[in-house]
Amino acid sequence: MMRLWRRLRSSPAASGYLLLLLGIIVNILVQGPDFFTSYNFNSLLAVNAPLVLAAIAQTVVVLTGGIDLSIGSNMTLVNTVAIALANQGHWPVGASWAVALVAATLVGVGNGLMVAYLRIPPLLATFASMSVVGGIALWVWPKPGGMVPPEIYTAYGAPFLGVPVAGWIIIAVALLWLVVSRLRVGTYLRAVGGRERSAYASGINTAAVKFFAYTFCGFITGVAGLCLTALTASGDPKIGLLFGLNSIAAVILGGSSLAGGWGSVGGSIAGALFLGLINNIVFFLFRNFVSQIQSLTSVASFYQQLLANLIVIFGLASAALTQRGEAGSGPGRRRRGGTQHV
Amino acid sequence: MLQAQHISKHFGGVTALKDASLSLAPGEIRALLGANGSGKSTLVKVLGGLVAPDSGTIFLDGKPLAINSPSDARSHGIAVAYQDLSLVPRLSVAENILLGREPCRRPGFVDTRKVRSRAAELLARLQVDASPDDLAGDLEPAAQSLVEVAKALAWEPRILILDEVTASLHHDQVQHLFALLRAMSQKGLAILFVSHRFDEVFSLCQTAVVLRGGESVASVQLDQVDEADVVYHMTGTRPEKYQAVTAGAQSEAEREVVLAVTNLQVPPRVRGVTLTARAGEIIGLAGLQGQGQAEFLRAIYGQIPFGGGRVEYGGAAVAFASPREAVRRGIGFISGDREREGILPVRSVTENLFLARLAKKRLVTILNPRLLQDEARRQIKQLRIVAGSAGHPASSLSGGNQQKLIIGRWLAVQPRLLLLDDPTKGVDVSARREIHDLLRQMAAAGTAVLISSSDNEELLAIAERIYVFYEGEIIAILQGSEKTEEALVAAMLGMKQTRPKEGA
Amino acid sequence: GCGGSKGTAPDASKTGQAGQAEKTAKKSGFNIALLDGTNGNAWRIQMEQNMQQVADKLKSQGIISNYSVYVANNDATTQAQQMDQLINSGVDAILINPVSATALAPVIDKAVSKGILVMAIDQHISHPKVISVTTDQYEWARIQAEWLAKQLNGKGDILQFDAIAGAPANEVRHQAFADVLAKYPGIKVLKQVNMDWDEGKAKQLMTSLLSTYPNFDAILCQDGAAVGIINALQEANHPLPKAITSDEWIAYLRLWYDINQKNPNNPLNAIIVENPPGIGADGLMIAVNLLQGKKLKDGVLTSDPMDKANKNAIMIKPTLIITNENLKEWYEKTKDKPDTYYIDSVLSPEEIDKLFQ
Amino acid sequence: MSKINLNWRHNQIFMAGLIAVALFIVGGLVNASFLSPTNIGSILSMAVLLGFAAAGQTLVVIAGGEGIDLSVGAVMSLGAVLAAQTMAGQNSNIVPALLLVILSGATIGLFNAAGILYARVPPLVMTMAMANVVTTIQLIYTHGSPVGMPAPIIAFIGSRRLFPFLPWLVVLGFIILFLMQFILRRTVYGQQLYAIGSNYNAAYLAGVRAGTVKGIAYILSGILSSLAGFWLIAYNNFVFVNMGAAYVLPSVAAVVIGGTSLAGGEGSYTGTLIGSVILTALASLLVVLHTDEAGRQIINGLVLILLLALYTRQPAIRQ
Ligand SMILES: Nc1ncnc2c1ncn2[C@@H]1O[C@H](COP(=O)(O)OP(=O)(O)OP(=O)(O)O)[C@@H](O)[C@H]1O
Ligand SMILES: Nc1ncnc2c1ncn2[C@@H]1O[C@H](COP(=O)(O)OP(=O)(O)OP(=O)(O)O)[C@@H](O)[C@H]1O
Ligand SMILES: [Mg+2]
Ligand SMILES: [Mg+2]
Repeated sequence: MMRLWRRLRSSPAASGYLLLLLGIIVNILVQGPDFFTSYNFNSLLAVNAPLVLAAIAQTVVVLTGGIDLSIGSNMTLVNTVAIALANQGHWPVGASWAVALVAATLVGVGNGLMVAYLRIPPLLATFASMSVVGGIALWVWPKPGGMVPPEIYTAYGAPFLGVPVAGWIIIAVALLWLVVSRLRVGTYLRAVGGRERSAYASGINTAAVKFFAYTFCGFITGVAGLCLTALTASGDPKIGLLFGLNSIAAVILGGSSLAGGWGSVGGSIAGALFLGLINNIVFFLFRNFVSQIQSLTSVASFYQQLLANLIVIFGLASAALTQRGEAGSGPGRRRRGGTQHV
Repeated sequence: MLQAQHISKHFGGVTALKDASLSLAPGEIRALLGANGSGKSTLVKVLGGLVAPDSGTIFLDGKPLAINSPSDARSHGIAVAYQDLSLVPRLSVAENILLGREPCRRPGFVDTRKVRSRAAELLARLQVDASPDDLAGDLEPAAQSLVEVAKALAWEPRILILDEVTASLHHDQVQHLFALLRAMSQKGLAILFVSHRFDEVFSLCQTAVVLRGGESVASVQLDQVDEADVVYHMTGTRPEKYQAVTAGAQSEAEREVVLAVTNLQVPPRVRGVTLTARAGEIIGLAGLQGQGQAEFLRAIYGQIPFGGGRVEYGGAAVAFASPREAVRRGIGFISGDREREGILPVRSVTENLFLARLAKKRLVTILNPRLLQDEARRQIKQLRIVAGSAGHPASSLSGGNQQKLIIGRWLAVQPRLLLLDDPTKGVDVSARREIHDLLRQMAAAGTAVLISSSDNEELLAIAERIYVFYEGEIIAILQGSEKTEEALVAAMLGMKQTRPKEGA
Repeated sequence: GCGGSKGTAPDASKTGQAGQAEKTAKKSGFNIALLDGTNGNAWRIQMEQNMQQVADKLKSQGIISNYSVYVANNDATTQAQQMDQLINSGVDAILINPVSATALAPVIDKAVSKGILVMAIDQHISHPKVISVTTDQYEWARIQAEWLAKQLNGKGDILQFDAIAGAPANEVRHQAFADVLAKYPGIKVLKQVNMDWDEGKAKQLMTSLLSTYPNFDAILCQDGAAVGIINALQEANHPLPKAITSDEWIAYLRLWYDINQKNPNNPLNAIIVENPPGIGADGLMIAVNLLQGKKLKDGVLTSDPMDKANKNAIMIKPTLIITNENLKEWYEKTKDKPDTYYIDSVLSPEEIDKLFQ
Repeated sequence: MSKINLNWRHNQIFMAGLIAVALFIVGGLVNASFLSPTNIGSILSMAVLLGFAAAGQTLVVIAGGEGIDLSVGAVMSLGAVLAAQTMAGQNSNIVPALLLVILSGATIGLFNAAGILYARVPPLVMTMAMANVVTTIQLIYTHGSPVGMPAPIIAFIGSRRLFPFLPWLVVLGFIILFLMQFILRRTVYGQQLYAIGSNYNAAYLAGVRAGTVKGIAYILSGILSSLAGFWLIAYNNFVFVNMGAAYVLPSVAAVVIGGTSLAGGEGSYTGTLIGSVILTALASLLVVLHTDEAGRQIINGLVLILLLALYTRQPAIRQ
């Protein structure tokens, strides 16, 4: 037990798992036994899969010390391209979705070129591409509409072998990451994020590694965009707006360091699910308890947001504090023996 | 086997190398010598592929060799252990050692077990006090240096380049490393060795190339020259017979006690240290790496809390909660880890010089930049800091000059007590002498100086009294005639032939 | 019948909702929830407050037992999650002011199949089984554009300020503007820009436009843009347009009134057409009637211009129109309201009754 | 020749200035009236607003440690709301309004600082979460309907001009520029801010109250952003919720385009103001281009990429 705890604490994902656990417990408290219904699981996973996948994508670039603000726009682009081709271009759904996935990967390629080869700071490069990609999405599909065949969206939310399809998609992408992280490039991603100069001096083609990270991020963002499309069953040029910043929050909640080189996809998945659970907790708290309080009802909707935001801050703070003393950044680093560089 | 000819390199306006040449034969151990900033590291980086030379050619086995990236260099059998290290702090030691060279199972999949075992093997060979699973950033500097060497060795190179890897190593570690290097060179490995410690250079290397101002000015057989000759090549002048500035002529008893430490405990490293420092004294702290010297200094300075014991400063018991409090009370601190704890790399020389002085002022104080500039210029002249101008960023200075800058920082506030944690790490002979002079000057002006060093020669030369640390305690106090190299080394290794006189 | 309309558009009152209401068979004690996409602006807050008042009244009459509000912070997936949770927690009706006009379709399917009444308010939802109660945005924009064209006698150069590209209401209005202007070939749109429902941005846009397009005759704009536009023009000492449109923001009404007070001989020629936040309360009352089993009259349901395939919209035509003729009257009427208030109107019980058989 | 190295930082400001001028010239080519004094004045006053929003941002970015403040927009909005309500159109209320605005900004900055220093939350996410909280508080406080308006004097400064090309707001901008540069270059605080941004540990060990200096940067950022909100209602002459929301990411862009390194330790407010002029001129230029919203966003992004590729490129590792 102690050993497990110590191992957990030395892993970047610790905070993510702990928060998720805490979130689940609180959720059970406010929601009651309904939490355990399969309907609830299916629904939670289906709704939150896009954010979970976006968080995985974000983790890959955060590991290299980068950041991708364009994930939201990119998901929108996937959504609009998939819908536009199928509904306006009358392409087969499979083909249009494949093209959308390619488009997302190309956005990743563009970001990769800017960050790795033009060496523009990632925050700025992806801020600029956010504008370009958002503009293209608006051009592709200027207003909400279109639809996805019902088979797809019912299948997306339905269980398969006890796990909802959305869950399987997360599992598949997580497995894909597991494969990548076992490859050399998996270590190189962390090496580049940990200290780019050292990685380069060790003979690693750091530019190629970063390029790979953004491209891979683009691809996973594409999958996230397709999940979003399956979830919403329609096209909307503003649909992805919030995924960029939310995915960053999920990654931090999951214990990764924005400085790079330290983080885990597992933690990010947990972080994203925690964000999803917050919505649920707040929902049931207000549905089951607060709505009974007469004096509060007229302003309830404000306090829902306030509460959700405060929980997020609490989560961020505890995520940061869990990392304290471990090999995180900042002054609290533990050193083995010798000079204590506080 | 390896020949570098007429290499030049400019960084913006700075000439790091001009027409430097070097050759290396199989089985040869050659030293690359030069003052701080003479271009040694730059030449090493050119060979390692980290720096693209402006001109010049490199030949390997007589054929011209294009080194366009570190991986080019490595694929040709050139491996480098860098002065500023090439470790990734948050990768494990094993991952670091085999970074870029991971053994793979099926195509592309890293064989983590093999990575660990290869790393463990190398760690054992170098006798590094670290496990393959530790994070590199958690290691002490000496272990990091050795991991850096292990990392170079992992490439099984034909040419091994070591850039000041011994700077933070202790005597015994250095001896072990040298034994290994000699054995490998006998099997045909060519080694290029960079160090500022002449004893090491003379004991390990057969030949040496000396750089001065980026130019290779001499190539010598080390058994045919002496230290003075080498210094002549490095600086262009013969070292003058060296006049120590003597501290105040007062007898010990007359000098006021500045610092009195009784039974100080800083778990887990310091386990009861008692020590007294008087105004005008220079006191040395010796010991192998990690015997508690650093923690001792930092605990006094308020950077880390101490667990037990008593620190009296200026007659009153103190326990500073932060360096700031110590600074306000007239204490200064200089770390040998310039990059992490010393300079402000992108700020100007002036700003670096006045950092400590401004730290004592209130935040709302208004500055007169003219005045600061003028005074900075005066100080630069006085300290003989080589800098483009007072406005140049500190990162444009060479290592030795950066360290002088930091000493100047404290000179400007004239502390009553100055603590130095291995301050001349990687500083060349002449700069080191100048730094010693500065410390003597400060002592003469009444400052009590407490200096820990990994360099025994330095301590013997500068300290009036040397406290030897062993496993967190003082095992010996050397002064006067007891202050000999042999006594010091023996005490450092834990042989109690000199009883501590104080404390107890 | 489909109120005489041709075509095969499915009629929401037949396909789902009406039948559902019969099943419920209860007349009171309804459990109703509102999913608001955001409460981040004055209009929405006023809408929520109106609905709360109606709900409180209905509660005291025992007609509804529970009324709760959930906001989604402009996140369509959060709204889907809230809806999904509501489905299982025993609500009779869900009113939605959607984040996205289309994104909720799968959860709406689920809700409807469970017999829950789903109704969109303010913004249309393109779903055959959802009745949308909205202000007739097309009509709103049409009135404005027609008025503007008339003021210009069908000839002139205009600037057009839209809101956020891609937002449903914006797209309907944009369409209506375009349809009307197509009838007046003499009117030329010099420049169309998007002010993103940000009054500050409207001002900056107008400022930027002035250098290149100083010679325009009139301005066609949505919502609060007019305040920023007028401000920008006044600061640049640029003559005010021959005509300008807007909605019923009190801040603007007062600005307009002040301008007229200062230049009685040359009043600002403007029009306000209402887009009342009360639409939410209308929706709530209609929903309660549907739950009680009442049936909509033939012809009440029409097709939203964004969703021609369905006949699922109750579009309340804007009736309040303010021009220079009745400006003073409305200025006096709203004297005690804050600047950001919107002149409101809610359908009376009689008007609601008129919608039902 | 070593001047080149020394002036690298200044070069970036110089480059930014050149680009700003180039944008105006392009604007003039597209349409000659783009260069009319009035239009230049208009662009400058909009740029000054962005510059105010980016003032606090400049400080926290210089402070280093991944410093960034994404709560700028929310704090501006709150400042605007409080300013309008307190001033209520009366000159006599200016001082209380200013005090309240400063106090509220400082409070939020304090919370940011606490989260960053004590809970050690990375600034990016800490300030992002804080922005959400502040926005909600603003809504709860106003119920979406903020009241009041700027005092006549303030509105005058915010929207009138000394000369056609010189709005009063720009004069104010110069004063703020002077103050900011004074704080950064001529006070102990400014020097220490650069010091902790350049090397936090070194500054701490030299006796600098590193945590305090950093914390003050976030508090100042709160105050400056709140004051930016104050001038935002002065400029707009009316108040609504979330007025500042659109300024968040542009404020970061302005800081970086102005030559302040995201790594901390260097930068200047002069650069930030020039960066603001570039962004504002670009936006203004896009408005008059013949394209729809989608095209505008695409061109905006592409031009940004071009600008960034021109001179915010990081040095190669291999030198
Ligand atoms: N990246 C760089 N940018 C600018 N100047 C540099 C750079 N690297 C080295 N220099 C300069 O080039 C010169 C040679 O530096 P180098 O590091 O090679 O010296 P060194 O001989 O290794 O000194 P030391 O003994 O202090 O390590 C110095 O003046 C240094 O300031
Ligand atoms: N190396 C660093 N680089 C950048 N920021 C750092 C660094 N180290 C610490 N910080 C920041 O400073 C914060 C506080 O550090 P610390 O607790 O050491 O403050 P402090 O110096 O003790 O301040 P004070 O003495 O005024 O309380 C950390 O959480 C981190 O955000
Ligand atoms: Mg060197
Ligand atoms: Mg502290």
